[in-house]
Amino acid sequence: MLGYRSFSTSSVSLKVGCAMVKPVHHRVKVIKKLLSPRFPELKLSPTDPRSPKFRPEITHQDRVQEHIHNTLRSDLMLINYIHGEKPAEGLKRRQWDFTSPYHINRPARPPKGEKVPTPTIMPQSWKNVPGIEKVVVHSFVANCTSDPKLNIGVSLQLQQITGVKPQSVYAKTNLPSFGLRKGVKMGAKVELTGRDASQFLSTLTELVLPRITTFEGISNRAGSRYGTVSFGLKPEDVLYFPEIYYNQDAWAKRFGMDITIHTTAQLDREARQLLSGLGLPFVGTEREPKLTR
Amino acid sequence: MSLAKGVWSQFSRRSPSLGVSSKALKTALLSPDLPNGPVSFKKRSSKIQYQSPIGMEQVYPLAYEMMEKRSEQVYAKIDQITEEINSAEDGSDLKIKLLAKKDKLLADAEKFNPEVLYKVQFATNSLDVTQPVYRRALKEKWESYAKMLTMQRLETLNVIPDTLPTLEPEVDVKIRFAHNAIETYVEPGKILSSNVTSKPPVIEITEFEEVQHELYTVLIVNPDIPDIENDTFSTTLHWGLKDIPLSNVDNVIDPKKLLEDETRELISYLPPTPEKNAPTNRLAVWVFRQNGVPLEKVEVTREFFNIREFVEQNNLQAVGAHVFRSTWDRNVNRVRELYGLPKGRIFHRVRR
Amino acid sequence: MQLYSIAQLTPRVVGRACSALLRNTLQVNQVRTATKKAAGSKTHMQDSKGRRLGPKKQNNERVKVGQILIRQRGTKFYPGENAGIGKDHTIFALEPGWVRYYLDPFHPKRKFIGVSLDRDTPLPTPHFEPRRRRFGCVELTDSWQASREEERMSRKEYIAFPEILSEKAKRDARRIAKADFYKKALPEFVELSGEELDIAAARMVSVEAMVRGGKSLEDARFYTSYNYGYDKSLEVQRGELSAASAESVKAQYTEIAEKLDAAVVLDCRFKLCKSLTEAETEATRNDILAQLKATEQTPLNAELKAHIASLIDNQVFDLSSRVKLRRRFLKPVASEPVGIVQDDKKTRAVIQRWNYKENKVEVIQRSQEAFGVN
Amino acid sequence: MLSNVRTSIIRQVDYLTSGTQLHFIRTKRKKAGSDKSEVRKLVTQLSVLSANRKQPKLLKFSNEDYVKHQVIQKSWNLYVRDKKAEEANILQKQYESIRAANEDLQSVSKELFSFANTREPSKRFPLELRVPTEYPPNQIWHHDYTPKVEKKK
Repeated sequence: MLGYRSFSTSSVSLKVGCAMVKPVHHRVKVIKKLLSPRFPELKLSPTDPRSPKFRPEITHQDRVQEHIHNTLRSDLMLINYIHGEKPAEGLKRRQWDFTSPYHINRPARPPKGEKVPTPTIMPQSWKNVPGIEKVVVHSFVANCTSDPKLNIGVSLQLQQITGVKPQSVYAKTNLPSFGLRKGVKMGAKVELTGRDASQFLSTLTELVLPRITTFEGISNRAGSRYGTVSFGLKPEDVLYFPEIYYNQDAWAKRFGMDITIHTTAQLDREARQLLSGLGLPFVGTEREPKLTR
Repeated sequence: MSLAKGVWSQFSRRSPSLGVSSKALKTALLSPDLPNGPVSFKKRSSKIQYQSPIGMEQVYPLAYEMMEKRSEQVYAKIDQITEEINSAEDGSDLKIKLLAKKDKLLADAEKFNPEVLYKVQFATNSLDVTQPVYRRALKEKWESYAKMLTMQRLETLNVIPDTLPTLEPEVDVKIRFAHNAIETYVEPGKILSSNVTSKPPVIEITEFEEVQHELYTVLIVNPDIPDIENDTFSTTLHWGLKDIPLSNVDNVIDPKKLLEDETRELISYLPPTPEKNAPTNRLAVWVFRQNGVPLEKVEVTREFFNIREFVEQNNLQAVGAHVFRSTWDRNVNRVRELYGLPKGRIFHRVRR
Repeated sequence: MQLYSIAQLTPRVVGRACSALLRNTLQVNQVRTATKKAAGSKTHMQDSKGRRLGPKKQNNERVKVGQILIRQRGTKFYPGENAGIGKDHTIFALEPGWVRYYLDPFHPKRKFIGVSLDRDTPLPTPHFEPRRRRFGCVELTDSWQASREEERMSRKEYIAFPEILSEKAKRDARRIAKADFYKKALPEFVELSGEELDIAAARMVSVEAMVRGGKSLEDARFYTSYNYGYDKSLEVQRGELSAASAESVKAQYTEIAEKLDAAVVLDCRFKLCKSLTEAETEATRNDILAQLKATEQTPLNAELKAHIASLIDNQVFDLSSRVKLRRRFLKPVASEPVGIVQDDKKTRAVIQRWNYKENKVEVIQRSQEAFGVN
Repeated sequence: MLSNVRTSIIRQVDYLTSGTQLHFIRTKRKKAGSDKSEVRKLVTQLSVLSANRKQPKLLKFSNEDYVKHQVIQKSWNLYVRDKKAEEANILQKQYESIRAANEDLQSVSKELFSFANTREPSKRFPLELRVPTEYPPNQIWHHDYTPKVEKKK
């Protein structure tokens, strides 16, 4: 406990020795915030336009989402429908059998041959048709170790392209040979959801990717196995974003970015199918995951 | 141009209290824009300067139409339920369930009627409590403040284990001392001057469900009367009322109501007269619902009153409570004289 | 020379600056601050004396107020019922009684030390039972001591007391003056004998105070009667009055009250007025409205303004209708068609006003009559 | 001794990098205000990033408009909910019908059934499928469009 400084001697004697929550005798939940007369505007719900947290969100039509819902979803369900398919059980953590009293509170063992459990893949039905969850755009700049000012440029570039305020990313590991220390700012990222994500995806498919001469398609092998697809853009490719392209003088220094598209698909195969419907091309051979049904 | 064309414009089967009475306000709420500026603004200049949010004029008629249509559907459902209620047996479980469902639907049907919304938020003084939608609004308001405040005070002042073990509040209890020239509602837990409390209070009991002729018992008990023999405290009954008939509209227990029938007073009012240097007295106001059973041949003692035993014997259901406090002041002696009470004891300033 | 200025920066900043310099493989001027590490010291063989910790009272032991139950580092035990905790986590008794070491189901991981007021009662007290409390105060039996204690005031009260007394005196004087006023004024409206007049005046004082406090006139009348009746029944309770005479006094009061209420009312500005029937009210109202409308076309002057104001301040109008009438008949500027701009420069008056629609200042020229100035 | 100019630049850079690193390089002494362009640029960039300036004004509603807003908001929520339910309903119906069709097929022809239920590897939507855009091209429809036919090797 921190001692606090004061001139009064009584404050020392008033210092409490312990904190105790007294059990109450009723079942009414008392929200102290609502009883206090202070900050009346903070008691309002964020959906209330009088609240400072209110943001008018639905301002435009979301063409990408509409396309997914009107055109893609029913096709996706019908393409992936296999009659009489059974759920493919994922690997789960192994529980102890409690033959010994020491098993109580012992953490469960990881699945056999794996470190982390894998999800159970359910057969396609009308309830689990994939959709876009979010898009993460991430720029890691290695030169930030020597020139920390670059962080500002990276953030600004992401903000200009996506229209969303970026967060900084920090070095996770300590690599003294590269001059990298843990906790140093190394770039920025943005998480796009809803209309921002749709806007970004349509810019990407309509304006940026078609103009990259070297781009053949997203690798069919890129992905997290469970419905997340990612690919990268080089600094010279970033030029084709209209926000950069029409103001090239201001963007002497450009930064590459990694784009990760999170979908609600259960497998990468389904995620790629969904994204192909949005105009993203894929190349290479696709690996089929081994599932035991 | 008025938007109301469906149910919300018809007052033949709906209560007129579901609409606003002011013509200007009605025009403002039922037009796509504000033809004469906002009615709620007083100054002419602010009326002229004000601009509605962009696009509201186009969207609002659509929204209104949609909500009105939904309300129509709910009213159709209500008609169906009313028929079922008519065919159901009186007092059966089914009928009670259906009546509750009907109340809920009636509130749902009107909740997003702009006229009702306006009244609920900006004209709270004159809500018609016979309408389920207004009762629900009052309940939400009570739950968001007064209920929590009362329960917090009952708990922190230890009223709950000291008088009755617990409370599941269902009604809003408000008190005021109306015999004074200036009166306000007493905030739970407030310390009042003994002058203010020298005559009985007026108690308002707000039920949020539909209540026709329910009977109520009210007890004001003080668990802080010194019991010197046992070196502890005893409970005194300051006021007892029984068989008070109340409804949603007629919900005040005041002298007018008590003078109607003198037998309703179980025991006459005794004002709090704390003694000097004794701890502050808490006066807990307990409200019980009798569930339609009148109390007969009830005898109470003022001193050493056991409220738990009384409640158990008479099968009372505690539905609400309030608390105010009283401490010794220069007016106590006068109040004691007024009631012919002996002079209060004076205790040593230091507690041993 | 250059080193000096760097040394003025804080050591932390210098350290960071130096590490940055090292990485950039530029020429670095190393900064050395004036520090000298002190000689090493012996770190073993350190032990303090025993702090005499531990329980000082056992279970079921008798304790007095303030006695220490346990000395501890941290809260190995928590203070239970009738026990307090100090800043060094010492637990002590707050009431005399018997020490109990116990567990509380609401805090399953904590151990408690409490003081039970009885030899046999266990702790903790069941959750929904009333708390067991000791009164502990001693009555002052000596009358001199008791009266001294009763008169004793807190510093705050002592300072405020003269002001309270003077305020009370003023308030009483005001009440008496009010009663005197009513004693003089009431005979104009209602015939009352001397004793009846006193009662009526007292009633009017109370009614006026209540109406000013925010009650309606009906409520104020009711509660005034109620207070009177209540006081009388208290007199009966005290034995100062017999029940029968109390009834007769009450009946007499009711009679006076009815007579009074039928004769007088207080208007919205708390002015004493004659009570009118509905027909009379309606007639007066129509009459005044007709008079007011007659003045509408005439240009205002000071005399007419006073006349209109006196017409409006009538008991038949409530506060809001008075405001409305004032707005209508006592306009500071007459409505536009009256008193259009005149060429005669002597009688012309010019005002500037803000046009909210066009966001600019308008200059308006009107005859002086339009402003009620003559 | 360091000039005032240089220390001021140090402080600014330190502030810009929010204290993570300080760049302190000894260079030739320059005249005051000569090389501030980069710092100025950084300050501009930071000001663009700051949320403070982009905070929109609080909307001010009159009571009537506030009520109208509530009605609009509620009706919009209901509209979205209905739309979702409708879409789910359509999907469910499609699912039910494909299931029933497969049941039939299974009883009619095992071969066709197994053919219908083998998963096509790397099944994709055609690249010609476009998302409808806000600003469609001048030529909306390619009337002479013929899909590419892969040549057999």
